[in-house]
Amino acid sequence: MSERPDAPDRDTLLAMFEIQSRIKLCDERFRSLLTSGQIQLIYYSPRGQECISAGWGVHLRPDDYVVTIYRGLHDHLAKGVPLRELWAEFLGRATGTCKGKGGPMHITHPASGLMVTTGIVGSGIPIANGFGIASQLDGTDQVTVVNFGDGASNIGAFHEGLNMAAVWKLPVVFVCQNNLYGEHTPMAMSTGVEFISERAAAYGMPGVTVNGNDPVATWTVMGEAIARARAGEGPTLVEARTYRFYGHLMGDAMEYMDKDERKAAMEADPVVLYREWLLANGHASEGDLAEIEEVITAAIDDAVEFAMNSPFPDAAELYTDVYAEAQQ
Amino acid sequence: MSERPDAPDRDTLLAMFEIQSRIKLCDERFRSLLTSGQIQLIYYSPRGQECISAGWGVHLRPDDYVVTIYRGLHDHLAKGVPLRELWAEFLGRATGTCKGKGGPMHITHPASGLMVTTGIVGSGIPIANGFGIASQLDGTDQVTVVNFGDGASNIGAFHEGLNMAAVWKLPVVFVCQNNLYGEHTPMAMSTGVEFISERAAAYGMPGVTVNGNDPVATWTVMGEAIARARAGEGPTLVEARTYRFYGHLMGDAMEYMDKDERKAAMEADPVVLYREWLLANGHASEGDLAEIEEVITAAIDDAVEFAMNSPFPDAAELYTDVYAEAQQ
Amino acid sequence: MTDTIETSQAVEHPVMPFAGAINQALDIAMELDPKVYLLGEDIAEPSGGVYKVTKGLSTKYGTHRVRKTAISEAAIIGAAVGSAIAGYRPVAEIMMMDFMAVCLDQVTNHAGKIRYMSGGQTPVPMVIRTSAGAGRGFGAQHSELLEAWMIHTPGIKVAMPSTPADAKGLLLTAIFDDDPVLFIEQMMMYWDVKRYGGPVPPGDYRIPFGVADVKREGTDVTLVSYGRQVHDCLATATKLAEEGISCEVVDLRTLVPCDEEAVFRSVHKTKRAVIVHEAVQKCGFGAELSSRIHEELFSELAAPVQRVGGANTPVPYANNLESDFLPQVHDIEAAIRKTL
Amino acid sequence: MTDTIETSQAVEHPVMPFAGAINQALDIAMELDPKVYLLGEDIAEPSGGVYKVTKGLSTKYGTHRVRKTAISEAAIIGAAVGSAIAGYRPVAEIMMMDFMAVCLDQVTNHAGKIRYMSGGQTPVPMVIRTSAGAGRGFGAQHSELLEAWMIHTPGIKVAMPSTPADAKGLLLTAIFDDDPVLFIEQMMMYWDVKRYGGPVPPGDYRIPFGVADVKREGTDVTLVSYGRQVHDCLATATKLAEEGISCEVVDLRTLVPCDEEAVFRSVHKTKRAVIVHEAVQKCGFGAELSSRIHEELFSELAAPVQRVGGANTPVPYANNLESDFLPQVHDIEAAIRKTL
Ligand SMILES: Cc1ncc(C[n+]2csc(CCOP(=O)(O)OP(=O)(O)O)c2C)c(N)n1
Ligand SMILES: Cc1ncc(C[n+]2csc(CCOP(=O)(O)OP(=O)(O)O)c2C)c(N)n1
Ligand SMILES: [Mg+2]
Ligand SMILES: [Mg+2]
Repeated sequence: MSERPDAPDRDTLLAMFEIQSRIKLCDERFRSLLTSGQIQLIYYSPRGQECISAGWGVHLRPDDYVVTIYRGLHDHLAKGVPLRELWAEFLGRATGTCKGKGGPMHITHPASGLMVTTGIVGSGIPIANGFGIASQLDGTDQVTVVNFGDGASNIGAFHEGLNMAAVWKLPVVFVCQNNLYGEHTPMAMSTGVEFISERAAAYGMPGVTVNGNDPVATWTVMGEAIARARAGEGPTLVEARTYRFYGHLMGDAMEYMDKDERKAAMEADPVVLYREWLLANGHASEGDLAEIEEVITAAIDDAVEFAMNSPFPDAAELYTDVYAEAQQ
Repeated sequence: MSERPDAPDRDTLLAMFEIQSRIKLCDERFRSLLTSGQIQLIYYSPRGQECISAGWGVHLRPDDYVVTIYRGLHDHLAKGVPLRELWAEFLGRATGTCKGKGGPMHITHPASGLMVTTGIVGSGIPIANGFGIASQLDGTDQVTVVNFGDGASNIGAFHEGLNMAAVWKLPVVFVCQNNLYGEHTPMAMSTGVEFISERAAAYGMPGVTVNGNDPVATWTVMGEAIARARAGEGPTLVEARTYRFYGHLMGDAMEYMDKDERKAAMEADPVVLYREWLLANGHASEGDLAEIEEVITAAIDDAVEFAMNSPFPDAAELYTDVYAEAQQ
Repeated sequence: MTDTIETSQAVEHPVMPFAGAINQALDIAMELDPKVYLLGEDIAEPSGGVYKVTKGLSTKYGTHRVRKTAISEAAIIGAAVGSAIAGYRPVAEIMMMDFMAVCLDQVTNHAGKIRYMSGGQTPVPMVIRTSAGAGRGFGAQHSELLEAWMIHTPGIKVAMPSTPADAKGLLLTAIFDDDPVLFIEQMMMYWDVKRYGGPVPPGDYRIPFGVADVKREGTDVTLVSYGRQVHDCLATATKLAEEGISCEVVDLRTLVPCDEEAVFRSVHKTKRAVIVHEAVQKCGFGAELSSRIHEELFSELAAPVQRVGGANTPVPYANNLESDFLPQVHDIEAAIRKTL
Repeated sequence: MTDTIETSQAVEHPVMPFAGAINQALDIAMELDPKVYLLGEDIAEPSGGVYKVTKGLSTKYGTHRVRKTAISEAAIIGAAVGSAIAGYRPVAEIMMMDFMAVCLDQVTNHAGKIRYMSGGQTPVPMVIRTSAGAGRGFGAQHSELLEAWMIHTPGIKVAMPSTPADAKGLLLTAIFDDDPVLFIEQMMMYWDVKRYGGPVPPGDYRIPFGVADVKREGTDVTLVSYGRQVHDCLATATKLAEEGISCEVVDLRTLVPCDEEAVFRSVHKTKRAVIVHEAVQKCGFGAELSSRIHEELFSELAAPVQRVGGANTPVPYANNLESDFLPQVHDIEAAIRKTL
């Protein structure tokens, strides 16, 4: 709980807190509405992984690109996808980011740089390279951050994507959010290495493992990787170690997870600890933080109401957006 | 040209020479018949890579499994695929290993343990694991050797296959025949590492690079990897460095290859150098080696005649072997 | 109803969920033959698969025979191919059918072609079990039916059962068949005993491939279907029976081989046919079947064969759109009326 | 012949090989728009692609715009998808169509669905060029035509030209189209000027998608085809003309969108149709088209629509078997006679 010489300035610290809290509070609202049966959807909770997205979130510019996965709520929020459209999309409404046609697994919001959310494990990685190629050809210093899990590091797309990025020195940061499980399988049962970051060497790429529950350390590592990419020095593989508090998806019995391990992880809730640390070290007063939380809560209230009161998509929408023109 | 303390016994040395010569002479015959227009087929010459297959060939038992690729003639011969059926298959005859239905890219001869030849880069690797699983479940000490190129190390199947083998400690030896090119692309332009063997660490697997043109060193490294697999200690990635004398396939203009590099490689023809070394160090007399070569030449004469005089497959064969039963 | 089904009901076999029948078939196959083993993501205990279809099996047979893998579909199918050639009968699970796209090379270029390319020397007796289908709000990448890809790929057999009994009987046949079989399980049916449960004969119960099952007899129009949509056809038949329209429902059960004779027999009687499947209609299996019926029975048909399939769109997320994407009773009804 | 072709022949454009026309289209597109770039295996100089189709382009436009990749098809298509969303118009090359199976996830689940899943926000304007086809002794894994997979996947357009002029005109349209386009080039046609060469209009010549071309007019039977098999249809038509049988040859040119109206128009006139394609007949595009013709023109047809496609087998290696696998003039002739 002591002060950190490596910590960023107060604004950044509070910006990270804001993102983390937004994720945490949004997640809590989703889970409570799901539990009470007020909404129904397939829900992959990102609870426990907030620090990671906040860690890259505060470094990115609006014109930087982010690619993520089905467990992507934290990444969506960290990149600034607006709450109303996000909630409406989760509930399949016409006012959602994707008019209700994509759903939670496919949130897309180019205006905030959230470019692709994919449901196919690992497949976002090669796509992220495409954004990197575009920035490289455009001669801009935009950066692409692509998020994926530990499990994704075992699929072919990971390998092909990292190799291509390394050979072409693409401005892409590969963020492996290692929550120690891929669905019901502990990482050690499926993966030949102990640290995913060790795999970077197979592509001549720098690889680093960071405690993804330590906001300051994560912020530092993400900052370095993003700066490298922005400077045209090529990609980095960042492995951020963390934990999924609520298993793979809502309703998961979690019988395959170690009870004590989970209990310990939840007791070391990184958002709660970070809040305490901010207070303990005088970066913010209880009032400051409570206000941030209140603003978020109000915004969530508003977003939920907006989404709930939004119409379902018009039946004709089934057939639009398949091709540029009307049906072929 | 001096004696090698690490060399195997004379029988093994001569067995390796026999395999190398068989490959070299077979290849020369193919190329001469192709050049003279007496036969026509897509031909991927393995010339230059003989030592590698000979290196594992002498260690394997008939009941060990081998998987290889379109550039596979050297591997087929090292595993003992008989010349007549091999030639007949290359010429698409009913008497071929596969009744003329597979062709050179798909030589299969279970009787000698040559299980799969694939034309899809990298795809033999996961299949090899299947043989390893079978041996593991059977409780035998059979070993599977799977061969592929440097280019194949960039495709997803390589990654997934090596990870699975490492996690399950499968009795598989992954032999990357690194001839420095994948089709028209030099390895350095496509691959993030300098040595393919460095990739083994990404799976917690031992990886070793050997000069694949040095028969003794290759024999040693293959022996260690095969022994490890046979002892149930798991897989190894062996990178054997070599060179393709005749480019990607017959007719290749090779304008993308460095002329001097190729000239130097051909001047250091590993089969020729090995022959000289055997003589210089008294492992065999000129007569011994000439006799081996003569026997092979006679066998090739016989195989070519057999193949040329064999009938094309019966028209009805188009429809057989699609399913276990007659057409569905 | 066919004899098989009647017989099984006559002795009142216990009603099981669809998933339970599959679990039972796997259990029996593993018991019968030590060469049968399973591999796939999350299939071992304690969870027994994300849909619990393989529950209990790793405890009973050990994790060497119920092998939990990394998320590496190409490695899974490749391993199945190699071990099948080596004499095993692997049953690989691809968690959802859309993921076939990441490993299709192993399925089509290898499992499907190796027997042929080897001149018959190396058969590939393996099963790929995969769950599939829309209706669960999973969106465009977790809802597809892609049997048409595999039907267009010679060398692969395809089964797609509609009832727990058929699932068990066909899966046991699939496992002991000497060719690669794609076995498609529509997820909506797994645990919904009320709508999709049914009696399942005990023991080593097998249903031969290539034998369609007339799930309802009728005289006015033939509904040809497979998988979950057979239930929609039956519902439509019940509805139209009130108006005096008599529908025969032919459940193909396996698509490769396909019991075309049974279809022709029925259409010969009714002179009218409607083909119903969940997959996108365009270039789906319905197209092949419709062509075959026209080719063989052109002069007998009272009306052109009609097709009812998924919309020509990716599967949308929003509930209302997803329903509209799927073929529904009212769509089948409309198609039938076109033939009358 | 259509106006387009007649016009182009009237002014006597230089005869080019099929591959040359594609090279020209790529060159023009890259010249016109800096957002067009190419990626694929071996496509850069000095070799300019294993079939020399991209010869000269990396020298002219630089290796940042003609990007030679590793053997990583999923990475190639994924990179194309991402950069297309970011505003580029990538043209990715998959060396042979059979290799689509290793990257199909990026093609179908991503390129094909992203526009839809994003509610129209992120179009994916990219082209996948791929060479395909049997007849070259390449065996089962290097000879397939798989257009049916993609036609069954909503969201992807499919073009398959039969002449150099069409290849050029359709490829330029494909590159500037706002959807992913699969562009299929039958390798047999690349450099065989004698059989497949033809005049090619200069400059920025474009042919709209969804407009079939009547390559020969006739009155007795309609042959519907695309790609190289159009030439077999024309040869058959010439042969049967000697007997006084008049065949109309409709070249679809694009399969998604498909100019069904043109087909219906022709069949309305001839009352008979034969569909010819190289892909395996079972569940091929011919099945869809045959169903569509029956559905729309049932009462007008004098005979059921016939299909001529590849055998229901993997592509065999032996020369004689490979010929038998392919649809040939005598197969087309036999199918035509069935309709007469
Ligand atoms: C190619 C593919 N295979 C399987 C799945 C099913 N699946 C969805 S999430 C998941 C686990 C992924 O684990 P990880 O990458 O660690 O991410 P996490 O869910 O832990 O965030 C699996 C197997 C899928 N979506 N895509
Ligand atoms: C998946 C796939 N992509 C592309 C090809 C085309 N291709 C055939 S061989 C080859 C080069 C392979 O290089 P390498 O692995 O080094 O083997 P080598 O030919 O040098 O022995 C390529 C790209 C293929 N057969 N399969
Ligand atoms: Mg995980
Ligand atoms: Mg090579």
